[in-house]
Amino acid sequence: MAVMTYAEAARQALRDAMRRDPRVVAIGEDLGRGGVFGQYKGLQQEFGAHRIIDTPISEATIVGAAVGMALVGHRPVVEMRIADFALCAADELVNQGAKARYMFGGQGRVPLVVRQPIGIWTGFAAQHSQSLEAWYVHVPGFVVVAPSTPADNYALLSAAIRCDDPVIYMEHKELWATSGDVPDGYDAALGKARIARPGNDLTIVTWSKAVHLALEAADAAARDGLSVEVIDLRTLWPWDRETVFASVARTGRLLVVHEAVQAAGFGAEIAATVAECLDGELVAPVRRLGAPRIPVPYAPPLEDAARITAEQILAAARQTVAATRRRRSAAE
Amino acid sequence: MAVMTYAEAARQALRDAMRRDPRVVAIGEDLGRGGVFGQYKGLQQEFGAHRIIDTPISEATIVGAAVGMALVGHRPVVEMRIADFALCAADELVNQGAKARYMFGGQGRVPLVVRQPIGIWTGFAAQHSQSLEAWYVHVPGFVVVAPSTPADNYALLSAAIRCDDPVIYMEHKELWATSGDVPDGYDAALGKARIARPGNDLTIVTWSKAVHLALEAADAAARDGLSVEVIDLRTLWPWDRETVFASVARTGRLLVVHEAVQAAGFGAEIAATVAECLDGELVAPVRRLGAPRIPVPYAPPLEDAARITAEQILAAARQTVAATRRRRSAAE
Amino acid sequence: MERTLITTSGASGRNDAHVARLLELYRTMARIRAFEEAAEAAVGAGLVKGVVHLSTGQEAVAAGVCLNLTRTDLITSTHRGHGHTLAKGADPRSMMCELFGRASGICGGKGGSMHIADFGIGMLGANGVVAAGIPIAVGAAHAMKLSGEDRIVVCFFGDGAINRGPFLEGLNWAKAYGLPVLFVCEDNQYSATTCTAQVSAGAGPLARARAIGLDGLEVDGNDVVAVDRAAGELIRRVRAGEGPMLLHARTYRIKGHTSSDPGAYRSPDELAAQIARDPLQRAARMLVELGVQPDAIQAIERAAKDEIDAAYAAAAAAPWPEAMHAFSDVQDVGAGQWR
Amino acid sequence: MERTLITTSGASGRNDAHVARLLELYRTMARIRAFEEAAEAAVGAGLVKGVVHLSTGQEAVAAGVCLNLTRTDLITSTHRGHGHTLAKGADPRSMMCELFGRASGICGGKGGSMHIADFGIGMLGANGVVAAGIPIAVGAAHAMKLSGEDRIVVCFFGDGAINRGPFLEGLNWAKAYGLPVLFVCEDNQYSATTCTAQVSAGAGPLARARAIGLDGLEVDGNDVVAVDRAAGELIRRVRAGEGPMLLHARTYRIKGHTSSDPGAYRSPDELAAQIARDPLQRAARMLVELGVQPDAIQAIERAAKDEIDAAYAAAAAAPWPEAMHAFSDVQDVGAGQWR
Ligand SMILES: Cc1ncc(C[n+]2csc(CCOP(=O)(O)OP(=O)(O)O)c2C)c(N)n1
Ligand SMILES: Cc1ncc(C[n+]2csc(CCOP(=O)(O)OP(=O)(O)O)c2C)c(N)n1
Ligand SMILES: [Mg+2]
Ligand SMILES: [Mg+2]
Repeated sequence: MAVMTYAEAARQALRDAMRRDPRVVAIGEDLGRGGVFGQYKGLQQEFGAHRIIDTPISEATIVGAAVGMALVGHRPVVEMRIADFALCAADELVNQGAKARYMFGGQGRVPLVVRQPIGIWTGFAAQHSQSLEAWYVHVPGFVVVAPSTPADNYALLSAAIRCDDPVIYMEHKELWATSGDVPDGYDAALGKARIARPGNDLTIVTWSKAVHLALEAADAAARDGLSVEVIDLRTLWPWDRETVFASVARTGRLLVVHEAVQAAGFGAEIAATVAECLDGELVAPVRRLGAPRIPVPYAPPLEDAARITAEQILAAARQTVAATRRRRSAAE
Repeated sequence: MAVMTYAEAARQALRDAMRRDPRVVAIGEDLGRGGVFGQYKGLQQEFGAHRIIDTPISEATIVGAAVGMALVGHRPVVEMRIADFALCAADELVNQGAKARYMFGGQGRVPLVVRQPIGIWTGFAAQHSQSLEAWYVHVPGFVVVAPSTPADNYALLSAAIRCDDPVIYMEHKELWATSGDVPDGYDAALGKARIARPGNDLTIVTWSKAVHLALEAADAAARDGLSVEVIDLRTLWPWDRETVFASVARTGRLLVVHEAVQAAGFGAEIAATVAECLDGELVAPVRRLGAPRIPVPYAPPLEDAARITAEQILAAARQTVAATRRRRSAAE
Repeated sequence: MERTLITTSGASGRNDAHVARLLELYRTMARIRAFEEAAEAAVGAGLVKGVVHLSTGQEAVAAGVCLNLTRTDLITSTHRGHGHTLAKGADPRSMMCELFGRASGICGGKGGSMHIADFGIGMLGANGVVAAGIPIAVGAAHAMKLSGEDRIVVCFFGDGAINRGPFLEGLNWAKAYGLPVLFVCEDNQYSATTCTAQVSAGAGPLARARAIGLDGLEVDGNDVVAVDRAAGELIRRVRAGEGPMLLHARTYRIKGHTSSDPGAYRSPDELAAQIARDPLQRAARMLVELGVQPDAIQAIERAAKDEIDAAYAAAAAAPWPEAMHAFSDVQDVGAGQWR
Repeated sequence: MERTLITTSGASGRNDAHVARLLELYRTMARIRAFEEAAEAAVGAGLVKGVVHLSTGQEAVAAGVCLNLTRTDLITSTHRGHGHTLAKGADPRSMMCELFGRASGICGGKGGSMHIADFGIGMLGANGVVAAGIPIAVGAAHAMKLSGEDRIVVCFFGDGAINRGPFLEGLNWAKAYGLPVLFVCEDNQYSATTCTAQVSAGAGPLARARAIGLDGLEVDGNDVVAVDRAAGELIRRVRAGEGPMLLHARTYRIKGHTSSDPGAYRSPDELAAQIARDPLQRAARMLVELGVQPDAIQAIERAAKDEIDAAYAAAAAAPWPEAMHAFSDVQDVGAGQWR
């Protein structure tokens, strides 16, 4: 293909899916005008208003109706506009979409993609900036995806639309305009991580926009002679233990980085799992870096306090490597 | 006071608070008839329908209206009936209740208690059995409480109603009928854990109904000469690091147990924090035991697969103690 | 607002088709009644562990509406869904097995009473969340319209559900897109232990629907012939592409909210008056007036009872699901990763 | 349904009180207009980093409603809330500082345009979630009723909000408990880039309100005298304990949905026709007809502009908040435990 933006890649993925499969429809507010971030531009012109469906401001019914469509064989792609608004549809997502197949003993499937743009986007404040991926990982039934590059946004959105499970698909608002190569035939499977940068001394596991910050930090670390491996997890559930474990077994050190609030964030799951399963391979304690537990404030100097930065990642990486593990024996 | 059930203790706490403070009101469905679990029995008779408010089935507005009441100085106690139904009010809880004070620069306070009965209750299946405490811990602004005994239900509900922050208050459906002593003057502060059973070889951190299972497991372990300390966390945010850290520093071993789905459950937060901060004190890897990532099924033999049991806790405790820590040196 | 409460005028026409139809309606009601009584007994006997919401007394709504549907039409239901499911054509044995939590249950024992579904006969699920079936029904109807199928959707919900947001959103959505869905508000006057009128403002579901541009009818929901007629009329219009409609059926639940609720918040007088309106007795009287022999009516009841007794016995004897089935049908991607 | 669209009949009475009131309304509108233009300029100049929703063209609704409120009455607002906030009595300088994200902002820079609140004058918050102010307003009104205060609540929301669940739930709640709240649907015909009529079924907000038992009025929302009169009438009734009411004000937003939206989905003809209905120009014409000198009108405009220019200058010069303030006012229990 070509160099394209994250938004264009997503648009292309949806377009290709809609051309391939007439059961794919997109549902959300203002899609006909291209969507808030241009990620639907031109699609209503191509597919018509019956397949690129402009809706009332009715998040609960956008999701609930999509569950109904999915149960009878359609493949809806739902746009939540901003992840925070998906809270208006939490029952429909969690109690209906995620559980329908199971409760009904496998009689129905819910091949639904719920796009929830996450993340801080300068000046959008507390009700438009949340990253709630950990919530959806905690809910049985969901696949949870958070791509960081145009190529992955193309490949993973394509895979999500093909997937017969409900997928929570979280694009990052500050990535829409980033661009990158989307190679012809590029593919990415749900559940597979990507080694964004190989390294030997420390494994950083991260996803979404934080991948780019981690890469920046890794570059800076390299200048100090510190070799950092950056794993872009891409799919948060199921997460790619194999890739993460293999990396940590090699580097002996793990730092998990995410933009979401650290407390009860998904980083805790990875850190706890690695601490439990790979204890013998670790040469330093596992470590996490996520946002402080504050709502996202508006003013730039305040907002900065809610962001994680490449500098913080670098500092955490250095501290992880510096940490020597004091050993206490069982007999002590 | 006296021996009373978990439901009676809660009712007494609310009654005492309402007698003390005319700004306290309770809002929810069917409260006038005593509530689904009898936890409001007799209160409408004492305080009238204007203070024990029977509502339409409008969860979003039950919570949203309570936020409005709180912002102008009332102290609403909201009943969600079953934690799963609170998903119908997720926007009102998370985007409004938890953030209002912050977004408005401290102009308003939201002294709101949201009661969300959690947990598996035989035969109630996927839409009436969730334990979503991890979600609320992840949201800045909330205090999160999950009492395990009548005494704590009395003391902590009292404290929650006195608290000026929004409190997510999670009672367990299978505890309502349990009884215990509520000593006169018994007090419990938000944010303070309780050592439910002292021990030396292993620390179990747990809360809500799982406390009782852990105590059962600890008793069984004691018969094998294994001394298990059981910490009832009680408040999940802010959680009592001091008590947990002191215990783990002594025992060298941590097992976190909860009924909620293990993946991205709150146990991950505790395990990850301990692994990160107390690595040098640990003689065994941190360990978690939570439910498998499946919706709660209906039939008893299936439902059992979604429960954690005293046997599983005992097995996990034994394995934790048996685990020797293989040490890899940084130089390896 | 013009008055649209439809009632039958009694034994107006003696034609055979009418009798045959009423017999069919009666048979369905008798099967539902027998099912509910058996379910109640099973709870009492400790054979059903979960919560069960009985539709005893509300049979005419399910029967009268569903007789107007084809097998491929779709319905969504509520926590009080046994009647709708049976009337739509589900097998009572699979349903009873589900209540008993057995492997042969229609959902393999995973759902129980509140989550019974039977996709084979277009029953897209009971629901444990009040009003949650509304958007699902609307979405299914949206899909029917998109794919040009002539199947329609019937969406059942209670009087309490009209105070939840999805009622507004779903009706608006259905009307905005002109979808083939009939909303049926099964108004039994109560939302759990609360008299709905105390917390429900305005003139009711039909007025609310009209404000959103939907047409509809109000009907005596204990008069099965009236329900059949009103539903038939609305379903004909929905099928003809006139868009969504709403049927407000006034009925009453004779039992408590759940199988463990004695319903003591209703006065004995109120209950007695309502029992006198029992839809089965009324239909039986009509049948007699139409010349049907009491024997024939009793035979229907006996057949229904026999069928349900057999379902009960089969359920009681049926094997439990294997624990491992708790781990199937969660999701395909990541299956096996339980922790 | 009877026709309730109220319009002023032009220069009907020349009395001084009327002129004085219209001058007051005009002053409020002029201040809102000046504020919105300054906010727009500030976005253009890169001084405001967040999203800003301008109410340019909708000033008559805010002015006409709020002039009927006392300082202790309460309001809730929306993402498009500058006008309501100013009309209720907030200080434009603190508001502008908030838009600029400065420490002296009314929320200390934590909220921005979408979360402006001023509890001191009864403004309980703008809201970034459509319709989310409705339950909050209803709850505040419930509290007023419980404590026997005579303060009332006005709840502003857009035409798009009537398709979200809280609209139904909130109106039903307010009516069921007889609460002192006036719902004001500020209908500018658009929900972001979507023409609301395309996705909104039925006869509109007033019909929906009536179906829930609320009374109300529909008004030309660009005619400030008509808004004042209609709101005054409804507020009088709400204050008298007649329960909740709804005012449907038809207006138009002259600018795009956000400060970065050119609004190109509206035809130039449509826009021109609407600009001709500009509420300030119409009010100015009325004032002239009532004998007010053009000079006096211009003086009001100049004073408004001066006041807002000063607010702008002050905001541009104001210090940023210290980063540590990001950590205050989260919660008391657990304060300091950030990770
Ligand atoms: C969102 C939600 N809130 C509360 C409940 C608890 N609940 C179950 S049934 C019921 C009453 C429903 O009343 P109605 O809709 O009239 O149906 P009915 O039970 O009378 O058939 C309630 C409150 C629920 N299941 N879902
Ligand atoms: C629940 C929710 N969904 C979507 C949005 C995004 N959004 C912000 S304003 C708006 C349009 C609102 O239209 P209307 O209510 O008519 O108010 P107006 O903007 O016209 O003043 C939308 C869709 C939101 N803020 N909240
Ligand atoms: Mg009912
Ligand atoms: Mg609008």
